[in-house]
Amino acid sequence: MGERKLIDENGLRVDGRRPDELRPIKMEVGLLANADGSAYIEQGKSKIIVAVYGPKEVHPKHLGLTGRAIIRCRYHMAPFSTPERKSPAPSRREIELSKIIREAFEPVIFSEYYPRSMIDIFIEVLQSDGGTRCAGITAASLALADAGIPLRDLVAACAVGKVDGQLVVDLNDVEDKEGEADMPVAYIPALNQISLLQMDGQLTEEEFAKALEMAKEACMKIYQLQKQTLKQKYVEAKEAVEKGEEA
Amino acid sequence: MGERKLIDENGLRVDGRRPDELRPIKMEVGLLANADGSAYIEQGKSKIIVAVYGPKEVHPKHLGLTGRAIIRCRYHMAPFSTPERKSPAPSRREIELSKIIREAFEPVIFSEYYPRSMIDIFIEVLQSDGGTRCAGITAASLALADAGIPLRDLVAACAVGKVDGQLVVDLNDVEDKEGEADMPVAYIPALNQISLLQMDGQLTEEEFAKALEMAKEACMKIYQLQKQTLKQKYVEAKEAVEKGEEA
Amino acid sequence: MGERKLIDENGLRVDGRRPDELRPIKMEVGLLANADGSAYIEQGKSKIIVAVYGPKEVHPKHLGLTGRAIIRCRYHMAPFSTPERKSPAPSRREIELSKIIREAFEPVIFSEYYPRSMIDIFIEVLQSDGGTRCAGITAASLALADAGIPLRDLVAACAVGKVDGQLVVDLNDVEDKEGEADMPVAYIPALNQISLLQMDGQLTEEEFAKALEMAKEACMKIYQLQKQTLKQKYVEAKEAVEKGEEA
Amino acid sequence: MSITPQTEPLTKIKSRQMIEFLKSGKRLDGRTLTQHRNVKIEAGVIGKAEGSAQVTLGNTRVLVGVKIETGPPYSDTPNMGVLTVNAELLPLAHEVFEPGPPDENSIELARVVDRSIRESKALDLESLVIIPAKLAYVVFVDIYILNHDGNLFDASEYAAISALLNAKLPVVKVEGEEVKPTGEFKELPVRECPISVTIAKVDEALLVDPTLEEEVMASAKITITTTSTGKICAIQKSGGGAFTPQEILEAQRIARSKAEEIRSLIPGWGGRCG
Amino acid sequence: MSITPQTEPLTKIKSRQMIEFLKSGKRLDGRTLTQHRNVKIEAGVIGKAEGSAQVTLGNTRVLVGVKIETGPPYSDTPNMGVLTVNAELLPLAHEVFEPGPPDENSIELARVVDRSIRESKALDLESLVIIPAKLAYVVFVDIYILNHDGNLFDASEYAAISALLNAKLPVVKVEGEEVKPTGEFKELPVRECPISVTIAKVDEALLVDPTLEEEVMASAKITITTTSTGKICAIQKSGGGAFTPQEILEAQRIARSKAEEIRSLIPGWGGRCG
Amino acid sequence: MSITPQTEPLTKIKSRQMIEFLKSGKRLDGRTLTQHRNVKIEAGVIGKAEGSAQVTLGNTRVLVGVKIETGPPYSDTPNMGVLTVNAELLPLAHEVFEPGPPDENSIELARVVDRSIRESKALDLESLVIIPAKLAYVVFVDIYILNHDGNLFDASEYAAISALLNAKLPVVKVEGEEVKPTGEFKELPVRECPISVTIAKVDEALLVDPTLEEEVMASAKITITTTSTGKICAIQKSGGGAFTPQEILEAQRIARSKAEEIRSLIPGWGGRCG
Repeated sequence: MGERKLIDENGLRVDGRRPDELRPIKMEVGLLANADGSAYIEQGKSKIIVAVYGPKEVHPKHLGLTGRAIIRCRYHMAPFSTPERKSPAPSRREIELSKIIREAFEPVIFSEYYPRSMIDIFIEVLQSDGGTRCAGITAASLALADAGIPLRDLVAACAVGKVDGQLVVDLNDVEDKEGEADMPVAYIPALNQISLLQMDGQLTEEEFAKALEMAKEACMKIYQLQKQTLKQKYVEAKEAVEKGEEA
Repeated sequence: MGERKLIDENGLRVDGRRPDELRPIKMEVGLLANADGSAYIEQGKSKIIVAVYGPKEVHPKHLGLTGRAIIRCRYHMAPFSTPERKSPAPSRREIELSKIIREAFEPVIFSEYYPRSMIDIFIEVLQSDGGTRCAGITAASLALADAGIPLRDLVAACAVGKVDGQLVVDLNDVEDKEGEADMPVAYIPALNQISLLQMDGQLTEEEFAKALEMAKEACMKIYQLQKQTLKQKYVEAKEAVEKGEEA
Repeated sequence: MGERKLIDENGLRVDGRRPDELRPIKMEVGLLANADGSAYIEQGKSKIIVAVYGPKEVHPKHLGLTGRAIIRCRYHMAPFSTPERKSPAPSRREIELSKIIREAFEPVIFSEYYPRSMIDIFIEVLQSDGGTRCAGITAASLALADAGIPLRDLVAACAVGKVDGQLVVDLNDVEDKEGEADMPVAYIPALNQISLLQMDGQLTEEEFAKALEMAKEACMKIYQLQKQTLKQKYVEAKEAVEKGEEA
Repeated sequence: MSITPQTEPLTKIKSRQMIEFLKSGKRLDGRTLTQHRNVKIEAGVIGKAEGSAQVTLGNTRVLVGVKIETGPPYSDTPNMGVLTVNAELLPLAHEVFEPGPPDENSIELARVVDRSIRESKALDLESLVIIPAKLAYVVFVDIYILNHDGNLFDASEYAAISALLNAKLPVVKVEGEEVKPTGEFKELPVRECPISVTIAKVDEALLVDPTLEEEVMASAKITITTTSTGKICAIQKSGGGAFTPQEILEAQRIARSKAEEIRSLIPGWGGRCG
Repeated sequence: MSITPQTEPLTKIKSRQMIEFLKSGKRLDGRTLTQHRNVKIEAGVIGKAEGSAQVTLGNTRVLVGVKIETGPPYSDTPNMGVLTVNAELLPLAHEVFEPGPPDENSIELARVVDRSIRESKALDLESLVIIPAKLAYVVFVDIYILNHDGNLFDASEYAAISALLNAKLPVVKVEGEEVKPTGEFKELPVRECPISVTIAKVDEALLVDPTLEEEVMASAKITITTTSTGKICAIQKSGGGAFTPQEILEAQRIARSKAEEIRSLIPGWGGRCG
Repeated sequence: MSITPQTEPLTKIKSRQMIEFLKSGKRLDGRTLTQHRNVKIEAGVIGKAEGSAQVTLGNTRVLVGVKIETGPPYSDTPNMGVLTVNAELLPLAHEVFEPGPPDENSIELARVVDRSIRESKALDLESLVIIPAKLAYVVFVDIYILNHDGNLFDASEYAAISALLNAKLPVVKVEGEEVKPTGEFKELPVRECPISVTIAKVDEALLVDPTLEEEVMASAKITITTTSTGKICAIQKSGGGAFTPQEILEAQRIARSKAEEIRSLIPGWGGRCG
């Protein structure tokens, strides 16, 4: 679509990245006082905060399920997160993404441990610069872990796309809008399974296979960062406890 | 209102009908697999499909009535059924018609047989060319019968109106919009009762009495078609069973 | 804001009142047949009708509170009450005022006498000319008393404001819109407490203290009228009973 | 979706009593079958609205306000003003009315009143266009139910036509793209005085102007609107019962004669039509 | 907010039977794993709509109507017509569907069909602008689910593309500020025929065109849309399970080959592309 | 309709403890009665918004974003820009907050902040009109509550004024009927720095900047906003209790002096007024 060149003569992208290079990522957990678990992610200029509440009793009770916890998920964009102000009422896009993000977590949460309960995942996009559903999933995994919800594994997510005929990972907003294809993927490393997959644009069979491979690799890098963040948090917490005991 | 002549020199209407002539009518029952009963009607260019579900338990329970089944009814027009696209959200007109159509069926359904239950009637106008509330009632009667709901009788419905100063039955869209009066009537032959009656436009006392008589006659013709359709269905079903037994 | 002079050379206001003078007030109780209590007030050109229902059982039951009655309150403006037609859907202003009016009554109603019950206060502004939240509170007190709801005291309400640099009571619409400050106050004489207080515009510390004093005095005048109205009603009721006994 | 309503029935004693009374042609409140309750109509009660009227039919109390603004005409009637009728079943009026957006009952009420006015051509909409396809008067008729004791259709219709007859049209002038009020007013062009009469069927009897108790007992109601020249211009059967054709013809005769009585009470109509 | 749905599970007998059948490569209705149900497509069923088509996939039945109007283009695409896809899960179609505004399931359905059309560039939106930034054709695709027996995504997509291929564009002329229909019609510029194929995963098996019973048993579904030139233009994984990368590649191969079959059934496509 | 809320009370032990502490002039978190919690204000946290600021008051955390667009002015203020304040009590922030349209609490919050800004004339709306009656700047102030531990009114007000002071106005030029961004920015005309101070009444004591636990125990709250010149420009009493006139005068004195302290922490105000 776009007439702008998205890959330069050195094979670098508009923000100077190589095709398989992620944007700078910053992760933080446990920053919200009320939530049972919380996390914050900055991926490029995208900024997302996530809170998890639960497991807790379902109200009203008849909405609960006898054999498992229900998961509730909301993906929501702040009115000031986008170039034009976004109405705070949920758009059709936000409603669809809330559904597929919830579905991306269904396979990893041990929901069968908590019958008649519910687990809430609230994802708020504070600044949007492409890839927010994936970054939201990445952060929500951290928030679930921070809440102590038993998980089969973390979910790591990243998009792969095609710009100027070339496959690239972790598209920013310009690449998403002006590129030729965008394919968000959520991956569960321990299960070797993909729990979210969407695509728009156009890819050949060969490109698709390669894109899937690249997405997996990008997700694995993000997965390492997730684990590192949780470990760091654990170390900090342990140090705080020990410091407390010393005092 | 209209300046177009709606009755020609031979006393025939815009579509060539005599004043007391119905449009061609096609009826079908049992065409939807999930519904407990269903019917389809084409009356002129109007096309309507109806499904009936029930009697079934009311959810949530406190909405049920102790002495009878509740009837729920929705008259709804497809967005593509009208010259200008209609929003799928129910209009004030659809809300009013849903109410008076439900009320047209209250006297014929043996609702006292099914306490704490509900019976759903869903009428979808797929193409609209006038007379859809009446044709909807005619088809809904068939769907109720197809669902095996005990009825005091079928309800047959037809409008009478006035165009170019003359009383005519079963108005099409042009006659409805440009005519001088429109009076939809739902009639229950076995009870000799009228369970829906509306009117707009202007009629003298004499015209009104005559219109009521014409409506009754038109409804009786439709009633014959309804009974024929149900009988045909019964024969087909019987043949199918016998054929099955032979095989 | 306004360029119009709101106080003339004789110190009189646009409608000829002195700064501390209330508009003509007319009160009536018990005018609605279905409500448990009702009242009507005209204060200047503002006309408001109030109905009270309850105490009655809460539906659905789980919304009730174990230790007290809940109070429900709606402040609503008729579409024809304002210069431009107002949509009947509640505006943000009406939602806020419903809340603070409810809160103005919480301290006077002996809600602890009626656990799991609710008391409804419905305020309808039929014609608006300023001061409707205060006049609505004044009338709602009468309607509560008329319904026989046990009260610690009546609530009397009146605004004080600043026009042309001068503090005045009971602003009409022009004074409210073109004046420099508006401060509605609801006062409970028996408790010497203020249960509603809002302010917009600008006041110095001294003006504020004086305004509060003026508001209290204006409320006391309204309180006398409220008591007089209830007494009159009681006398009328007694006379009606006695007359009935004589007959 | 319309759902069979939950209605609190009358006590057995009361319903038996009503039936017995009806057998001897009487009603619980002493009226004959074809008698209206006391009708009181006051026009101009809301001075700041362009038009208004309050009607009481016994304990039923309805206020109608008319507001007149300017706006674009509907695209399918570019040469006509716009009439919008809305009804609010206020929680003030009965404990079963809950606040919220209009439900099927208030929508039906508004549409029945709308059809009475529109089909009788009471309001001369053609004269309310200012610039064809661009600008027209928009007449809002807002029905406010203050106390509900039955027969809301008729009380609202009487209040609506009275409020329209009472209404002043703010004269505007158009300068370039702007519409400005001149500060002058003229009469709203009301050419007819449609009168609806509602008749309920209780145990074979046809009752004019039913109370709420009678409506609860009724199997069905029929509302028939006639013009000053005796034409029928709107009918609405409502409620979950049915009428024989004979009953409908009888109801029509009753409605026609009662409408004459009521029409003489409408303030402003006498002078207007004379 | 999305909430884990309450789904009525199959009976134990039925689910055991389905699994056993699948182990020998068969399905309860006798199909092979990659076989579609009987596909029937009728175009032009709603003569008054600009375009229409009805699709049945076994007992699943979907009607799509296309309406074409004129209106302003979106401000970020001033040189393009407007495509709007909407889906109604009618209460007629299944007893779990309740009337009301679109829920997440109907929104997802509409958006999946929308992406198939949009991303394949099936509709030449650039040719549907009348006056850039001011006036364009607005193409409404309304999906009406009449009976739900599984695989609504595909049935809707086949009906949508068939209805677009069937649609006539009403030619308008612009005079001054007014848009007038000329009464003439031309073909809607449809340049591609995207075909989606949905594959459900039940106990390790990949099933094409799942019935509702199979969807209830499935851990997840994937819908893959391909163009006539063999490009993938849209994918949607849905449902609360997951696929291995190998399963996804396999599903993609199946979808690609099945799409060819289905495309040959789309009325109006053969002539269009030839 | 407003309904008495269901509030989870504090445990008996905790409430007894709070009361005892208050008797000796102390609070559970160690503060004096008139002491704020730790106040932290960061401006410019959302670089893509025209203005933004995050405020923490202890554990209460609020983010405000300012977006500036162009649109028509209100018809009754044709010579003024438009200010719109909206608040979202995000489900993220407390488990009692449910997703959905704004309820009375978020509407009250938004309106209280709106009045602080509007009545102090902080934003020079007259300078934000582009073409009178046609085009003006529309300033959206969106309040996003991230964690709720009491005193949302003040945290939101501090974040709102800080975000406005932080905001850049995108300069536009008008060519014929089109509005085009020039790509340049200037300072948003903010002329005042209103500061609200909320005081809760718990068992006769007046507490500045209440925590959520203190709010639950409080009979009522009062929020008083003052300008940099010491004028009172907005008051809101909220909660189901009442104040004596003496308490209100006392609260007003406290609010006035605490506002000075807070105003010195507002980023961008010092330079602006100097």
